[in-house]
This record gives sequence, structure tokens and C-alpha cells, in this order.
Amino acid sequence: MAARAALEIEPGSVVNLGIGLPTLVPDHLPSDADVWFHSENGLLGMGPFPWDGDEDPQLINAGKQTVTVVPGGSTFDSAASFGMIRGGHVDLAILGAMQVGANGDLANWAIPGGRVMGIGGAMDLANGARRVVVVTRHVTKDGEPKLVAACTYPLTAPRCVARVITDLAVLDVTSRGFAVAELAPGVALEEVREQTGATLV
Amino acid sequence: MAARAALEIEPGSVVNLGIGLPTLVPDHLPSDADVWFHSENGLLGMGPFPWDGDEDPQLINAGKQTVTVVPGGSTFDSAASFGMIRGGHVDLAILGAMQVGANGDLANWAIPGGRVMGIGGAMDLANGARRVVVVTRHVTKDGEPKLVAACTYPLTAPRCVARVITDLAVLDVTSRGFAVAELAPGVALEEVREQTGATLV
Amino acid sequence: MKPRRKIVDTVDEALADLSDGASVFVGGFGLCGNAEALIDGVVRRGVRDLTLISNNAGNLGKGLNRWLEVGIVRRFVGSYIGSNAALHEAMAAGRLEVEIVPQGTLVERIRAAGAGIGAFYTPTGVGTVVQEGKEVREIAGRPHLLEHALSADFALIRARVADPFGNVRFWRTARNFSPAMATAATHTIVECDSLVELGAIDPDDVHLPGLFVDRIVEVREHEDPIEHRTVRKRVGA
Amino acid sequence: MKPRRKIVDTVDEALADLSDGASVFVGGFGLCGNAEALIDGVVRRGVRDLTLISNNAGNLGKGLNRWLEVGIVRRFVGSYIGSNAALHEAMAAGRLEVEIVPQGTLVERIRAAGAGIGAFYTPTGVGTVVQEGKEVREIAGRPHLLEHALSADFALIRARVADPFGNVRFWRTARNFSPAMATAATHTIVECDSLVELGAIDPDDVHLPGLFVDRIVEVREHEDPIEHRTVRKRVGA
Repeated sequence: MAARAALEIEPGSVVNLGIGLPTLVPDHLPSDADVWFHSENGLLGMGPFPWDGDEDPQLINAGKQTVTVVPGGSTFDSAASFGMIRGGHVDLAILGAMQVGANGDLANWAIPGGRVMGIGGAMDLANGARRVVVVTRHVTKDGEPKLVAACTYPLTAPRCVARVITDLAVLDVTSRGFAVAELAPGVALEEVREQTGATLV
Repeated sequence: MAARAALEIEPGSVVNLGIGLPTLVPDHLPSDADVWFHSENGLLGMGPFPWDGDEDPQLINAGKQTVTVVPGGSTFDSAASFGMIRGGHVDLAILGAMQVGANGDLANWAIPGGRVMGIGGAMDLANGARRVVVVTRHVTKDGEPKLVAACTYPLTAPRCVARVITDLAVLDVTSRGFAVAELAPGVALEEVREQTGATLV
Repeated sequence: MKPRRKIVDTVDEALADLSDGASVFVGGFGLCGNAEALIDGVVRRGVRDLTLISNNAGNLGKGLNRWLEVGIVRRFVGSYIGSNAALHEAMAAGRLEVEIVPQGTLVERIRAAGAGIGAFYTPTGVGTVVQEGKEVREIAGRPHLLEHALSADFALIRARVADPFGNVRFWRTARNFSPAMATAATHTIVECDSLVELGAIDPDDVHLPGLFVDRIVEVREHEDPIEHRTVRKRVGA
Repeated sequence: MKPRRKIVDTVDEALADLSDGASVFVGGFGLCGNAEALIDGVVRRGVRDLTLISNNAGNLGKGLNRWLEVGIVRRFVGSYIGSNAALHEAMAAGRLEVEIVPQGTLVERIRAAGAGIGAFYTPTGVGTVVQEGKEVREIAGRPHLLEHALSADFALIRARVADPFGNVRFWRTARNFSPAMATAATHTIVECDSLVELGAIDPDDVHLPGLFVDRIVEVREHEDPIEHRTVRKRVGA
């Protein structure tokens, strides 16, 4: 999934990665990829994890992991950082999801009745990034569909997701619902249909 | 007037000076005065004019005069600069005036029927500075009072002026109108009364 | 007006007028960029019923977790809870009111308070629980929510260097919420790793101009804990 | 998406898609911090009916005064006119619509557009002509005016240094409106005194991060006129 998500990234673009699966995407990019990773805690030009022993406690990403900064990177305060996000200056956000609705609704911050986890930067990113791509397993651990006709979990943002990349397929959100763009190797369309909680178009 | 205005400045304070008469105020401060001059084009810690030959075309004040920056000074963009003003972080603005109303209204940016001169930073300063002191001659060149019962010129901001320093007197704006706090040497109260377009309290 | 002499010798002196019921901004992103000595100093003062405004309220028992553990916070305003055990416990025990705000809206509300903007319209939160009870307005064809400025009595800020006027530089991602918080608090207190002379910071390189800073205390030693140590193994090591 | 290669060799190339009727931010405060070569380049292109958004529109026949003199501006949005003869003439001749905005409101409207804030409430202008036709709302006991975000098609920005990604540093008070304008334009074009390598600017010292910049042209020579040369005489000179 991370390897497929890496193909979504165009040269020269500014990309924000959500916590979890999306953080694996950079491993699948060539070293000269000319991609600028934005981290909403105030960093543009985020590089790979530091060499063992080179960690800087004051240089972290939004998941509080120690990171590095590439040549040409910059640091700034949170007001400027979210100005970039809300203002449409982040070309692509690759986010995780709990549910994606057939209309592009995204739910990725709270489970009804579950522990309150907090919103963080998720709503700003889902609203503000020019393109939102979701990377997620096709179903939950309990086998429930995560791609649904209508989200039942609290929304992060309405109608924001352009594409969903799962372990089974790549699906575009169209005006009529989910459309399969690609199937993962060895996966049949029928399987995707069965595991999706909405009609495929 | 400029010398009297200099007495308004408390140690450690941040002061913005309007164009014209107010720019003469720093000449009347001791060199160790611990005053931080703010210039709304993006400078805090404005120093005196540069030595002849040391002018930097990219280091100017809001009146577009070449200036210097003192040790501990800082530069920033206009959004940050007006954030300081509007946010109440400038302790004192010393401004010129065309008219001051007995209720503290200030008019200093346009004459009815005259050339449009533009507002600049005047409205932000008049509204945002913690204390606004006006320095002006008591009457116009034509002998008309500048301290009036009610302003007839377009307002810069309503009820913003705390004190007016003129060539004749120092007057406080009270809830009941202008109150004479000091008389200039050799000036009689009766003269101030005659030259003021509002009743003195 | 700002006091003429801003540098104080001790943390206790810096916090001398922080009292029960105060609202307090604390800069930092999780444990990154925390004013560690000031955070400890508040516990030592024995104040209570604080309103804490901070992105995360600490983690791993460190930083602002201490405030939650000793029970001096009545209300927390932040954007994220996640695996913060102390926060989950305090909430579950009913000891703590919690208001969750989207991160970008949180910092923009603070910035607005510091910049004299009463309120603003943002698209973030439209169509979500964040919208509840708020005015919605269509601007340029897109719905926006009205959000109000958020100020506090105190801001506790960590800086890499500061000069006697209070000009500050941060290091890397330790900047985060701190500059905005410094502008929006009645009393801004800076804990700096190192004090430098007036003029040691070039005017173009000041991250936070000194007019926003009221008190400065130099604290040379910090723990600076790391929440998630992620590294690449050195080849051949 | 931003083009991969941002550096262009000539001013004409940088301005290649600036057409009739475009709205254009121009950074600078009077003649301080002007993108001189870009300003000249626009005249050379022969475009017309521009909306110019800039604090002052030049002065003394220099800078943006050229645009007014050759009559390519249909509408000017700024904060100050003062002794700007070219501006007074164009207005008097009816060749130019003028919208005057308080300086702080002007830059905040531009900042809002760049930061995705649809509109905001400010106390500036309440009880004055600026209030006419605007919503007034009492917030925290004080009346505020509703002001809307202001974007433009192009921003023409002068920088001291830039790197190939478009990270920028300004010099002293030449920064003024430029960073906000760069965030709020569809196409941001930087004229820099000097190009430096990627990594030559420390991450903590970037004034304008490169994601806001679309094209960069290096121009080594500038006139940098001074509007009011004010000096102290050297003793004994």
C-alpha cells in the first residue's frame, strides 16, 4: 500500500503524511525524488530518521518521532504551518482512515463510544490539502468494511477524499461513488465488491 | 512641544511616533532612555538617523526616512507589525492631528474636500496603541481651533486620545471634556480658553 | 507597560504572581520544546484550578503530565490526547474538563488574540462536531465557521536564546505554538537555555521580538525527553 | 502543483503568463524593497487593465509610478497616497479607481487569503468611513468590522537571497508586505539580489519558505532609491 501511495506523489510537490501507514511512504521513493515533506508541527523538508546517536529532541515530526531536515528545509511556528495547510499550499495529504464514505467523507479521528483521542491536525489537513489520498486496509480487524455508503463515525471533513489505496485496490471517489481504478495483484473485482460497504460504480 | 511629549514616555516602553512633529521627540530623550521605538513598516528598536554615508535604502521608518536599528532591535513583516499595534503591544503612540474632539475623537488623515492622502497606519495606531497622545499646534495656520467640541473632519478613530500637547498647554481628555493639566511658560489659561473650540472643564 | 528589568534569577521569582484559577498557555509540541523548569515551578507553587491551554498536556508522565497527576488543572484546552495516560485518567476520574480544538484553529485563535483580531472564519471543522453551536457562513462559495480569539493570563515559553529585552530564538521544531502564545498572554515568561547580550541576535533573525516578553529566566540544563526515538542503524555499527 | 524548476534566466520569462486584467501584488514600502526589474518588465510586456495591490504605488516617478504614468493600472488598492504625484494625477484624470484600506487591515486581509481564513473581525476603522457598508459586530465588548481575505493572481517580490526551492531571506525593513503577498498569490515571482545553494540558509533563518514561491530570477544590480535621505552630519567632516 505504501509503495502504491508513493506513486501518487508528483515531482516538486509538498506532501503531508498522516500518522501510521502513511509514514512508510517515503521508503518507497527514489532518493532524488524532489518531494518536500511537510510536518504540521512546523517543518518543511522533513528528511529520514536520524542516524543512531544523532537524534535531536527538538527536531521531531507531528507523530513526535525524531526526524531530520534536508538541505533547503525550513522551520516555522504552528500558525504559519497551519496557514500553509488551510491556505492550500500543501499539494497532497496522505492520511489514514477509520471510514471513508462513498461521497468522499473522511472519518479518522474518533470511534463512537471509544476513548476520545483528539483531533490534532487531521481536520485542517483533510480540509486544506489540495488533494487527499487515503491509505488504509480495506476492512477493519473485525472484517467490517471501512469504505462505506455513508460514514457512521464522527467526520474529520466532508467530501474531501479523492482516492483510496487499500490492500485490495485503488478506488477513486467519483460523483457517483467509489470506482475501482486498479486491483492489487491476485485480487478479483468480486472480492473488492464483497468487502466494500458501498456499491461500486 | 516635542520636549514636553518626551516626558510622556516611561522607561522600558514601546513607542510609535507619527509623521511630522512627533518624529522630533527622540531628540529630547537622554541617550540611555531605554525606550523602544516601533515603526509600523516592520522595525522595533529604531535608532537615530544614520551618519552621512551610512544610509541603507532598505532600512527606513514609516515616513520613508533612512534610520538605524539599535542593539536589540528586530525587523519583521507588516502582518506581524500591525499585529503588535492592534494587539495592544505598543504602549504609546504619539500622533499629529488635524482635529481632536472633546470626547477624544481623532481626525488626522483627511480634510473634507481636500486631496485624498490615504490612511496609512493611522487608524490601526489610534485604535490599537494602549495610550494615544497627540502633539499639535493649538490652532491651524488660519487660526482655527484644532481642539473642538466635535470633529468635523473624517475620523481616524473615535474616543482614542488620552492627552493633547500643544504650543499653549497640555490638556487631558476627561469624561467631561478637555481639562488643562499644564500651561506653557508665559501662557495664560484665558488664552487657551479663547483658542480652544470646546469648553474647558 | 513592560517592566524595565525583565531578567529574573529564579523560576520562583518568574512565577511569583501566578495564582489559583489562572489560565496558562504552555508552549511545546508534546514534550518537544517544553519550559521544563517553569512547568515544575508551577507545581512547586501549589496553585490550583488552572486552565491549561497547550497542544498535548505532556506525555509519558513527563512535562505537563505532572500538572494532571497532582490535580492542579481544572480545564484543559488542546488538540490531541492520543496515548496520554495521565490525561485519560484525569478525564475518566471527572477531575478535568477537556475542550478539544483542531490544531490549526487552536493556534489561529491564539494568534488572533495576540494580534487584536476578535474572531475569524475558517473552513476547518465544517460538517463535524466542531461546528456545534457555532455560526456558519458561506464565504467565496465555501462554508466557514466563526472562531473567537483565545487569550490567557500567562504564557510559559521555552527558548534557545534570549537577550535582556526578551528577543528570542527557538531551535528547529521547538518553536511550534510558543510565538503565538507569547503574543496572547498578559504575562509571558521565557525560560531560555542561554542568555546573550543585547545585539547578539541580528535584527533579521529574531523569532519573537522582545516587546512580547515580560520575564526571562536562564535555565542551562534540560532533560529534553524524546517521545518516540526513531533512528536509522549505522551500517557496520 | 509548483513547477519542478523554479529558477528562470530572464525577467521576461518570469512574467510570461502575466496578462491583461491580472491582479498583482507588489511588495515594498514606497520605494523600499521593490522588485525593480519585475516592475520594469511588466511595463515592457505591454499588459494593461491591471489591478495593483501595494501599500504606496511608488513615488518620485520611480517604482510603481511607472505603471501609473504609462496607464496600465485600472484599479489601485493600497493604504497611502501622500505626496505621490503620479497617483494624484491618475486619480484626477479619472484613469484610475482607488480603494484606500487601513495599512494593518490591508496586510491582514492578504495574510488571511494566504492562510485560508475567509474573513476576520478587526476594531480598526470602526466609527470611520472605512466602516461604510461593512458588518459591525461587538466582540468582547468592543465593536469590530468584518473584513474579507484579499488574494491576487501574481505577487512580485524582492528578496535579498533565495535558494532554488524558493526559500527567501529579506533585509531589514525591505520585508514589509512581501511575505504575506507571497502566500496569497496564484503565482509568486521572486527577484533576488543573490541566488544561493540549497542548504545555504539555515532552516531556522528562512523568512519565507519555498513552497510559496513559483519562479525565481536573480537580478544583481538595483537602484534602490531613497525617498527621504535623512542623516546625521559627521563631526569634523
